[in-house]
Amino acid sequence: MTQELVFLAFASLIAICSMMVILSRNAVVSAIFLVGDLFCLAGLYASMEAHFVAAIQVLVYAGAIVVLFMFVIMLLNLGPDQRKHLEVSAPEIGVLGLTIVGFLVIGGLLLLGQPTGVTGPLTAEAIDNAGGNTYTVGMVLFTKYLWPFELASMLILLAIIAAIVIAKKEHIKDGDKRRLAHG
Amino acid sequence: MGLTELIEVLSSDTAIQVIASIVKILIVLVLCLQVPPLMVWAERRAPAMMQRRKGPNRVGLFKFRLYGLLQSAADAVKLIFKEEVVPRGANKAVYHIAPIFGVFTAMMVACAIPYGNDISVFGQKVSLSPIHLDVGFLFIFAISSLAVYAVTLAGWASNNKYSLLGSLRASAQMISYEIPLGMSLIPLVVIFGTLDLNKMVLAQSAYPWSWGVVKAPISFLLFLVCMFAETNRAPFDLAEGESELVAGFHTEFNSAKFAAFFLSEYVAMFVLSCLAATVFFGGWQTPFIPYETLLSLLGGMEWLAALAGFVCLIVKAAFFMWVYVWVRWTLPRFRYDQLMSLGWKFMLPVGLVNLLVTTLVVAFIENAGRH
Amino acid sequence: MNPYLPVLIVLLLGVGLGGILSGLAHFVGPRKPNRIKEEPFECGVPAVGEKDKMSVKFYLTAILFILFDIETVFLYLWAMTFRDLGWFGIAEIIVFLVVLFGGYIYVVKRGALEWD
Amino acid sequence: MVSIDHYLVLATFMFLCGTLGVLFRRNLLMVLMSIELMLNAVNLVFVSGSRLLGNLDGQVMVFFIITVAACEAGVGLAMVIALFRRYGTVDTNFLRVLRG
Amino acid sequence: MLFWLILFFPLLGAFLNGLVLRKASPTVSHVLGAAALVAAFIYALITYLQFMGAGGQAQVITGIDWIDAGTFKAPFNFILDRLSGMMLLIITGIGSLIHIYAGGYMHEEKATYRFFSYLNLFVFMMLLLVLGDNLLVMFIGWEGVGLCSYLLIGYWYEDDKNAAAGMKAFLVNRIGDIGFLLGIFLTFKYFHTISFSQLKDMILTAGANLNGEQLQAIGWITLALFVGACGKSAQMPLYVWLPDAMAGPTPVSALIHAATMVTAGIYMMTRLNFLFYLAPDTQMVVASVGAITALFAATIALVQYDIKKVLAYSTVSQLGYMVLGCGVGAYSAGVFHLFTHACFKALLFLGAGSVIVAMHHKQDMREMGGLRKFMPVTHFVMLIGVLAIIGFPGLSGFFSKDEILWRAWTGGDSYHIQWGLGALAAVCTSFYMVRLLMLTFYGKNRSDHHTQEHLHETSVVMWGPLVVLAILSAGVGYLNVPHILPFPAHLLFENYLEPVISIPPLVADHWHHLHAEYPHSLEWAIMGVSVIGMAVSSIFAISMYSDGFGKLAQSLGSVFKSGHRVLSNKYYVDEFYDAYFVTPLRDIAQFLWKIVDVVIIDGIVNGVGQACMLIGGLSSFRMSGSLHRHGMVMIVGIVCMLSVLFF
Repeated sequence: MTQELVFLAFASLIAICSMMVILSRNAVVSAIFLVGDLFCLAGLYASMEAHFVAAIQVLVYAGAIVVLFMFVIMLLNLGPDQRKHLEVSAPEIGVLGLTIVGFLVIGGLLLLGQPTGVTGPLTAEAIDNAGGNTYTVGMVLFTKYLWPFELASMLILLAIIAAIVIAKKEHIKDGDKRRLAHG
Repeated sequence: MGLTELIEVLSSDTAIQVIASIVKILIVLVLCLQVPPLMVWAERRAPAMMQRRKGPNRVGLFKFRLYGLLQSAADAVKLIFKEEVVPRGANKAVYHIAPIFGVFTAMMVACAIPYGNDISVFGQKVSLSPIHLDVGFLFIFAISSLAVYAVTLAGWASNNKYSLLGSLRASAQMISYEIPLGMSLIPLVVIFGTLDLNKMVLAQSAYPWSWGVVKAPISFLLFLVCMFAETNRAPFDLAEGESELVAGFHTEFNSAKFAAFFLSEYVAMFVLSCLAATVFFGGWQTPFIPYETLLSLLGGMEWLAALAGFVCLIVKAAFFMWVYVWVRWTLPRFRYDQLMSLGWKFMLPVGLVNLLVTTLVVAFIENAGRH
Repeated sequence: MNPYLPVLIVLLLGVGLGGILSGLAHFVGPRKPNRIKEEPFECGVPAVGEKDKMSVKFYLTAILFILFDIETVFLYLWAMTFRDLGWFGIAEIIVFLVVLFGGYIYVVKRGALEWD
Repeated sequence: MVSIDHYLVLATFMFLCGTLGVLFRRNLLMVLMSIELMLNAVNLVFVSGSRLLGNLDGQVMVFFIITVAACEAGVGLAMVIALFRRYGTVDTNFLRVLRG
Repeated sequence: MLFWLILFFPLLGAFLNGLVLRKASPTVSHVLGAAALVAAFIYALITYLQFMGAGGQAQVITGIDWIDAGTFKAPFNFILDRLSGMMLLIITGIGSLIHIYAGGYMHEEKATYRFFSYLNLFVFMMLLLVLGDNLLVMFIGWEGVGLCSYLLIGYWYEDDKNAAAGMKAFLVNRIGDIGFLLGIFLTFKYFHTISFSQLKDMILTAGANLNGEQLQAIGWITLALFVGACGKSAQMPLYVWLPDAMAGPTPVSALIHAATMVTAGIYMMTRLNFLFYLAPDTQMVVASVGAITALFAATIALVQYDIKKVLAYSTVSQLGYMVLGCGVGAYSAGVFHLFTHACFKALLFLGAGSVIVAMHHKQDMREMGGLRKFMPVTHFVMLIGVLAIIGFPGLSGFFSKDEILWRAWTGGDSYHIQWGLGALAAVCTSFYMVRLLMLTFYGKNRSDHHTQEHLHETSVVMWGPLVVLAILSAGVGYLNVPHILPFPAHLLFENYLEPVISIPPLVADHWHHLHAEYPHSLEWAIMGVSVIGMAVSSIFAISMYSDGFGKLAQSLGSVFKSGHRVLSNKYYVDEFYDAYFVTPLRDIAQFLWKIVDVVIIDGIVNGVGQACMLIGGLSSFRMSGSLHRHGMVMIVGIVCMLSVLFF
């Protein structure tokens, strides 16, 4: 009962926030809704006993990645979108319809196909007995996922280098500005 | 529903826990609301003391002046009843939300501090930190990393370039020092092997030589510096830099909204002080008197022991609050480039090396102990 | 009782408190707006120029923050398990740190942390 | 009882929102945010799957996805900044370098 | 675990020298390179002692999975047994000495980081080759050492000749490698495994159950593998690269082209001895090739003037002995000769290097002479080296070479010819080695005035390793003393290798002579023949070259003018290859390049490209460049695909 209440509350919040993210005209407002979205997701994770992932979700996603978005929005200092409403052309309406229908179909199929309910050894109680969620996730990460873990460091290294190389170009030639493409 | 049934429902295990947690939360919230007035008072009296002047001492209740303690209360009332001026061109919605971010993050983190050892209420074990999670440590970091939104959004929403610059500076500073802050506490996790703050306090015991500050002194120093930087306090208060940026990100905020920022800043300071006390100075442990001894001295009354622990923690935290004030009136302000290079080029590598050295020492000691 | 219940309660109370503080003046304080009062505050000098574009340094700081933040998270996870992983775990994390430290050195060498 | 279907449907909805954002928002920043939405939908599936199947691999995957998302956001936003400097806009209506 | 450190240190040295310390001074790269090897040697020694202390049973060390595709498995597993343990010590031990020496030899070079990086990498690859538990890991090492050899031969690549020599070594080795690869493929096809330990178990336990097809396959497998060995170990007809490989720095010649890499073929055959025993026909081929190579190279060496060329041909000839040893089934004798040869040939090369340094990089013996006065230490160690290689009784070469010849003789009537060739080669060996010694160190000095002034003994960094090697060359022979000689312990080495050498029961009859008893008189006789031959030809050489090119030498040269010319031109083998293989191949390549590639293939490729451009240009009006249009098309595609998947 409580579980369902929690799920319904978070799910509806997530649904609303997700829609607001893509609907609000102002990027900052979108980002705020994204934070709300992430926070509610963390709540859902917590209700599924994934404590560590919930904490990371808030710490890294809401506390770092969206901050980066905020910084860029402020850096570029964009106003809200100028258009009053979305300009959608005829073929785009077709695609929109197709996409929505496609997702509805997929959603329906998901509801129809019952999962096989294979139950692995690590139930919530087993995890608590083994030393808590964080500890167990850590053990899995550092043993079974040893190579992906080390590769993650390479990925981060590359991202650092790429971000600096791309963003830190100081001089822009005038000629480049003239090549500004018009739609 | 009759009275007996109500009592029955209320005395069920879950109900006790829920009621207890609501009571705890309310206590902590009230406590937090007391922090800013007291600190404002301290921040006025302390420099007065240092500069051999009197400071505010007039406002009092009837004939009792209370060393001007009620000046803060008067300020608070004044702030609430002032007119609110929303600058033109501001993004209204965001302008109204920004202070909320500050307040709720500060409150939430304050609730995650263990204020005492577990006590029994009607046969139920009740933890004395309102929010008691296995991942308490990470919870504190996660929530406090949201505090940066208050600053960023406030600066952006005011439609004032100085505010925006101030908020960018402040948030860049906060996020920059979040890394060394985290880095400085990892050695403690390595040493105590837990992310649960109360377990960490228990592991430190009542004797100062087993406290975190003795086991990881470098961590403590790093943490101390980060404490100042994270709260934008002197000597790292250049995000407010009156002479260049008017007052930083909250230039355009006044009346109760300004009070909200005020509140959240001081609560954040309080929380960091509590965290320092908890992680490095034994938290609620009474120095030299182990909890069991204390309990037997007090005739087995757990709540008295808990109260003693609570007082100990508050005293320790108060010391750090005093350090905040002390440093503010002692050290000059940093330059922004100095601030950034201190954080990235000094604290971060030192934190890493500290972590590695601590790890190796712990590993060697434990290996030696095993054989 | 679910340990996250207090989190929800605090969240509600905190947001409520913030909301009250944020909205209080709206109801309690006087409201006499005028043009001059609503000008953005610039020390009495008329506002000049558009909003400046901010330095890209802020962005670089933020991206570095993200990446090192993740590193910290990995470290927390490792600090929890290091007793059971033993020397193997230490070797693992040292490799991880060495790689990231390479990135750090690149950042410093590239001058991305110079504020001048 | 909340079954995995609930989570899957919620995730599908999030993913749909993300997809629509990518397709119909003209602001590159919004496009990137929509991508974050899609990633989060996937994360939700992973966590609920991890709970259903009773192993932690799903949670570890989320961990890696967050790492990847961080890198993606960093590099993607750097590219947005570079584009903005070069063309003075982040509106995809005006960024049609690949035009035939 | 210590074992991994042995592999790790050379790799680390190569990495640091090659990638990190490119700007470091030569001293730094030398110290680093040598230190890596010494460390590896120490760990190898410890590992070896532990291994032998535990009884010396073969053990497989499990590494990481590499290829795991269906039934084909090639993990990075390593085998540590008596054979690879011994090779481990030779490689790291002699490698260390040569690394130390190389610092002195190369100290005038500027960019030695490259040199030491390659050298360290070579050692790593060699260790892979030796330690690998399956043919594929061995093949990696095999190719790796080939690569390092190529890089080091062409170390002074500014000179076209050196670069060409490197290329030649690489290309000739390719021919052998094709054989080796074929062998691997065939092995997997017929035995479904390429792991040495599994293969051995299979052959030895199920030996009797091998069907005819498999037995026949073994013949082809061993032949293919032997082609590989011919390439790497410079046997007829693929030996031509080795003499040219002397273009590289002398330490390289010593380490790669004398002591270690070229013995890879012998090592491989010994590792797979159970297969080779099953294929008597292949063994016959092996023995014949070995014997012919031994004599062939020895005759060429008789008339060379370049000091390193003489040593190069002598190496080819000695490798022929080892191959002969393997061919007659006496693997332990072959490996023992490998061991002693590694010692004395490294010594000879390094000594020659010392001479070359003193002579300001002149290698022609006609300009030397009388160096004994100037370089007493070098002279002394070279003397020991020469005595060892010619089989002077009591020194190492005597024991190892004699063992091979003895086994060849007792191999049965069919092997008597091989014995004869080998014995003749031994006679030649004594002649040209003594000739080398006489021309270099005795008689009058024939160098020009300038060189003469600067003649001096080289530094301790160089002669230190020489002394160590000299002691080894003199002493290691006593590890395998035959029964007939009075000595406290006989045939230690053969007993040591006993667990590695295993004759499958199926062919035990065929190889019975390996364990048969022979009259001592026969053994005395065979030994006597060698010693007398050696003595006679040595005395002959001394009398001919006691003072440079004396009258006797000149008159002999003019009498056998045509023979001398043929020998000086190395039997015109290079010219033969050039005319019948290289030129036609080049013509075909020219045809392929000019006609097939440029006209036909490029035409097709460019045509396709142009057609695409044309079609693209025609259809590009549909390309709006809009990100969203692209995204939409993608989504439509995904939705279609998912629908197909679901229904």
